[in-house]
Amino acid sequence: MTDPATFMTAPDGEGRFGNFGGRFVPEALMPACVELEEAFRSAWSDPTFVDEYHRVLREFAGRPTPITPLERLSDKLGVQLFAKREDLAHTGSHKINNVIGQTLLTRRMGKHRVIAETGAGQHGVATATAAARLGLTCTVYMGEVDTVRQALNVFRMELLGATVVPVTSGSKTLKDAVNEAMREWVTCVDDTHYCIGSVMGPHPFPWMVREFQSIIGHEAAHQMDELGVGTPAAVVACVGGGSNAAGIFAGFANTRARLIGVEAAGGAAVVGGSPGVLHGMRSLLIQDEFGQIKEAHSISAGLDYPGIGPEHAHLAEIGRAEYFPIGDEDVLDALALLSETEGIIPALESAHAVAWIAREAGHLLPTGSTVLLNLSGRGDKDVAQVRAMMTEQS
Amino acid sequence: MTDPATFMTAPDGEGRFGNFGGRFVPEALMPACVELEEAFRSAWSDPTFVDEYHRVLREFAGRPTPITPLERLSDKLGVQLFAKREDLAHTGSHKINNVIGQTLLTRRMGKHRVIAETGAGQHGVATATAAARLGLTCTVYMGEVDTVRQALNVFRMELLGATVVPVTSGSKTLKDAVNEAMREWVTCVDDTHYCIGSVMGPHPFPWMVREFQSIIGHEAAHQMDELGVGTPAAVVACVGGGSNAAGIFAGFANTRARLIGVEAAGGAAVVGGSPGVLHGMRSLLIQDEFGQIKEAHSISAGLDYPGIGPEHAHLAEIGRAEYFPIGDEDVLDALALLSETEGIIPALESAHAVAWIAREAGHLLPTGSTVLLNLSGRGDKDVAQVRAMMTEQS
Amino acid sequence: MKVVERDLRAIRDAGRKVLVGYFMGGVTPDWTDHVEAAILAGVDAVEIGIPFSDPMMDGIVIQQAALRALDRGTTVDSVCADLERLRHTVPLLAMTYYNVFHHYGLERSAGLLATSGLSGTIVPDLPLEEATPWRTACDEHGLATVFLVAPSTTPERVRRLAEATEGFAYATARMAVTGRSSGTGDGERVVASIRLVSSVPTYIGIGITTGEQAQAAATVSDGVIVGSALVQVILDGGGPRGIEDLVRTFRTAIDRGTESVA
Amino acid sequence: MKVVERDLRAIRDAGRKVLVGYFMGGVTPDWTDHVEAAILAGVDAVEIGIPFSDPMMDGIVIQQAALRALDRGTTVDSVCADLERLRHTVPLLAMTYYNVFHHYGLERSAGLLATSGLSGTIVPDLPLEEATPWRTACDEHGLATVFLVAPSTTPERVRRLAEATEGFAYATARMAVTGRSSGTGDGERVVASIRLVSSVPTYIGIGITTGEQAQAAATVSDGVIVGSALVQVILDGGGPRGIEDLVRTFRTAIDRGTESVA
Ligand SMILES: Cc1ncc(COP(=O)(O)O)c(C=O)c1O
Ligand SMILES: Cc1ncc(COP(=O)(O)O)c(C=O)c1O
Repeated sequence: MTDPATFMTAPDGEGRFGNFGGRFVPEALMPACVELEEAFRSAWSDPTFVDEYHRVLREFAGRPTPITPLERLSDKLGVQLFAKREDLAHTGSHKINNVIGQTLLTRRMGKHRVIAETGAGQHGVATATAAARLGLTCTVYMGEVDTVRQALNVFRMELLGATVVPVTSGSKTLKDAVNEAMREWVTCVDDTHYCIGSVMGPHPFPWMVREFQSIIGHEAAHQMDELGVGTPAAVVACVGGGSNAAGIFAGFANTRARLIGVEAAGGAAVVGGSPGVLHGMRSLLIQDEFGQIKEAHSISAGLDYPGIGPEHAHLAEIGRAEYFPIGDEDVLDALALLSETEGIIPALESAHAVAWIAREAGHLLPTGSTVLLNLSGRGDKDVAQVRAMMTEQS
Repeated sequence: MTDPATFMTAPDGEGRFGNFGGRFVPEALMPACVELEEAFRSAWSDPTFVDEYHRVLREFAGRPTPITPLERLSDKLGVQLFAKREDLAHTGSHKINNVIGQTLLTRRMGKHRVIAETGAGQHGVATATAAARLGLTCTVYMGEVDTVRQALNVFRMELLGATVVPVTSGSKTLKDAVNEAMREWVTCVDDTHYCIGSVMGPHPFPWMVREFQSIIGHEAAHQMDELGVGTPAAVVACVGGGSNAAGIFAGFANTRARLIGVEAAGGAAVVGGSPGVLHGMRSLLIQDEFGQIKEAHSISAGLDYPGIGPEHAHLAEIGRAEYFPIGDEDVLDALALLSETEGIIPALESAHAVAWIAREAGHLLPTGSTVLLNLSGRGDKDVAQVRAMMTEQS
Repeated sequence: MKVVERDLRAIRDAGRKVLVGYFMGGVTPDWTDHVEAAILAGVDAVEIGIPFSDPMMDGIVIQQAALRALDRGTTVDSVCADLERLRHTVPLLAMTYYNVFHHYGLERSAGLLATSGLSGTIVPDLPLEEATPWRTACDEHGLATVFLVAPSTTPERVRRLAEATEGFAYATARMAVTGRSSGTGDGERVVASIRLVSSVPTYIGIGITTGEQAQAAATVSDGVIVGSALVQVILDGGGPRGIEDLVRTFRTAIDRGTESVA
Repeated sequence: MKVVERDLRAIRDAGRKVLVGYFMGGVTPDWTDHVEAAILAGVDAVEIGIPFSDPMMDGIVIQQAALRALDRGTTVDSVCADLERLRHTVPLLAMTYYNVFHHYGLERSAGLLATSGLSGTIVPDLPLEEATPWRTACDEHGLATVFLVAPSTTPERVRRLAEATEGFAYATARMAVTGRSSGTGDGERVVASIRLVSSVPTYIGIGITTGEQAQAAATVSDGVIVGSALVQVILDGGGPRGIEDLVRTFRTAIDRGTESVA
């Protein structure tokens, strides 16, 4: 391991985090990616922009989100557990942090429209929300299968003034929605920004999204100090594309905290994947022996992504962060556990992190150690699904 | 109007706000009401209790909730509009403020169980949440009709470890759930606290719940100052039982702000009701010519209550607050308006307040005046219903 | 001391236990026939329920009766009008929730009740602290106001309630609404607490559903109040005959109890 | 200069416009018959698609063809094996997405392609900045790497792309993926920008679906690339005969254009 002060800095000139990242996009999109990178660099070093980003997070999105000491669950598990409450952010997850940054940047670039991909709809709803606030036109690409499964989220986006386009290509789910959004972006890149929903895609997206999400980690580090706890022994977050994990890791990358990413077993790009190129980036992907991308399968739509952000691939490779899979069967139990001991119904995504903590307390997480859980979202969106599954089980 | 410094103080020794309030309960419950009043007085003047109440609101419930300047809607309506964001509080509405206070009080009284009534389920979910956090046993009474209409909220409460009891008496809706909770309370008052969900019921509930909700108004007054806006010309809140309205009014009662309560037209106890005695209080009620209580009918389950808290009846009588009805037909439009102009999907309840503002901007609300909207809750819980209604309409 | 109390004290003085029966006004077209049957079979006083939409102190049986009565269009006026055809020799007390009188007008309600032959009222959601306006109206028309004493009532409140109650003190046997559970519960203790501070006749109610329970309760008090058990017979279509039979069972039971003690 | 570019320059020098046809490897069992038919009917070069699960630069037609090919179990190996039975006289270029080669191994991929008779590659999601490892592998095996130039490409990038591309420069006529819209769009402008800085043969592709469009595009460039229009024929079950007919239409159109200019 290298000197701790060097983790999670900006990527290199090619947008690489070690061996991962880069910019694998059609020539038609290269100028837009370059323009975006420049715009982001300029905005992110402009106090006016940064101040407005923070003001909107505070006044509109409800930041800072609190850290909740999970007292009863701590007693039960024998570790000292704290939750960073992204479930309390506007629209119900950390996704809002990123879209506020990107929509402000869109306006700054003089563009008046955003497009986005969405799986279950969380990022789509967040994008539609941030777009509505600024009066930007918004189109969301969503796999046809998901538009049916998540009809209420489709309606939510429509209420927010967005147009939802069902994607009928490929497996008709999230990864195809990304493909389709990219295809669309090619046609309208002049006046439209593609608001990617996680730390993925071509440079500068993985870096930019991490920067917009790092507010989570910076707040959390400060709050843990204020609580008198200081640096936790471990920081645990679920990983789909990896934006909530990257966001909270950013606050602790240069401390002694262990950084733990929890993947869905059916979409575990670190544990079960291999290097590959998809959606504009070189990263770890689940693919078959011929390099065809596999569909991810998880109980939680938000983790149903066959890849992981390139910076995570890098952090895994250098050993700064560790990644573990959690199977669907443990997720429901974890969701119920947090609900009944703490009065917080987590998103199925976040419940993966809870499940890992519940399993590893007393093992990989030594008894008595302090653990910071990133509670990336609330479970309201999942309650109907959980009910159906629990009814089936019993 | 009397000296402004005298509004919204504690009720008199009989628990009256002017001609309203009191304690109309069976003898069996009198000792519990007296005990509760004493416990509340003692707790509320005990810095240890008050500090813990504030700590839990901060660390668990996400307070302070922000005030969002609604810039685009302001432009549209010609008034300067601000929203107090109770929709960002844990569980999605202001209801959490009250239940945190009452569950802490329950523990302080040495009781280990709470019961609650609920209509659509918001207060039930909030109570189950706060109970889970403290490890209190929780039983929620819910009209059978509502358990069917709001099956997901029933499941949510169950996830949180609560038992939901369908109430089959009377109209099988909210007011019957209150009756049933009272009936049950009689049988278990020794070890059980009845956690009422609004500023209603026998003394000390209307006062106590207002006190627990007044955090909304106190925060808001401070935040409006911080924003450099100061006292708004009007403070607007929807009114079911009246707890969110009482909470925000409390911060502005002794200012020049107009206090506006917006009732559902189908449950307008101030405009369409008359004095009566129900659920332990003397207040304004919707009743027929023989004093039989009528069922309220509103698009929003949270406003489906045939009465109003006694302090509101008093504020209406002395003219310190004004109450207006809004019909169902205007509520859907208001919900869509706030969603698409500001990226905030309000609860149907809160959309009543939005609808009134949209209607009265330029009329009762002079152009250019500052208006503070209490956004009591988020609309996620209502999206399925709204979708069905909008589909029907079109 | 109002007439009704004098009468009820007299019964006690005669060594007889009092049986009070509860009937819901307007529950059937011929509801007064049930009351007559009960009087015939030996009740010493009758509570006449006036239905209310939200009967907070009542369990399922009386709730159903109230709903049925309301569906039939029953009002204070109609109950009082029906009472005109009731031949009765025992005191009648109106039992309902406060809003009914509050809405009708306190003064007007008391007047109507008095002229309709009622001699008192029981209003379970009107505690002592809130009762002054109603008691004033009742006083004006010679109506007694009966208060309930619960197992949870503190000694200090027992004293005030026993002092305030007129006609009799209603000792609730259990912490429960009507018709929920059965048995004499804490009745004996409640009665004892009242007797400690007052000589007012004290009857046990709430939960008395069988002759044995009635007998047990009567043994430790001045009488018993039977409600849901009677109303259930009517809801089941039992008719005046069913009421007569059931009342006789209770009557016999409490009289036997008295004899065995005597 | 690699062989393929010398050949293509020679065609231009001969005053003839180049027609490039795209075919999806493995889309049908007899897919090479379509390629042969196209060659017979006059294409000057062929792009051989190797199917990828996530074809980011392709519209619905080529997506469907890729899906069909994948369902049939098509792989780099199978496409190359099929090519053994293809009698061809014109250059073949592999077209696919980078992950296919990345996963198979760059060195291994380039070697296989070269031994299978391919003379170059087009990888639309591999921009110049990321291409070095692949170009190195291709160089080793004599494969040309073709780059695309888009309407959005800046002059400075046009220069670098024109310098780097081998065989020809692929001028995309519009800001769109394959098979989306039709017409020559910005093709002329893109070609002009390339010609400003390079003498590399420059063909217009993306959106050429009719003979007229092909003729117009060929007039302002060195040739045209036709993809979705041909693939659609195969998806519709058109067979080698259908391909032959359509290729002849394009051939005639661009040749006529040349004559009319000459
Ligand atoms: C609540 C929640 N957590 C986590 C994720 C996964 O995304 P990421 O890994 O980018 O944080 C999602 C995606 O929708 C989500 O909604
Ligand atoms: C969001 C919301 N607002 C308002 C109300 C009405 O209650 P109150 O008038 O007590 O604020 C409810 C009740 O469920 C609610 O859920």
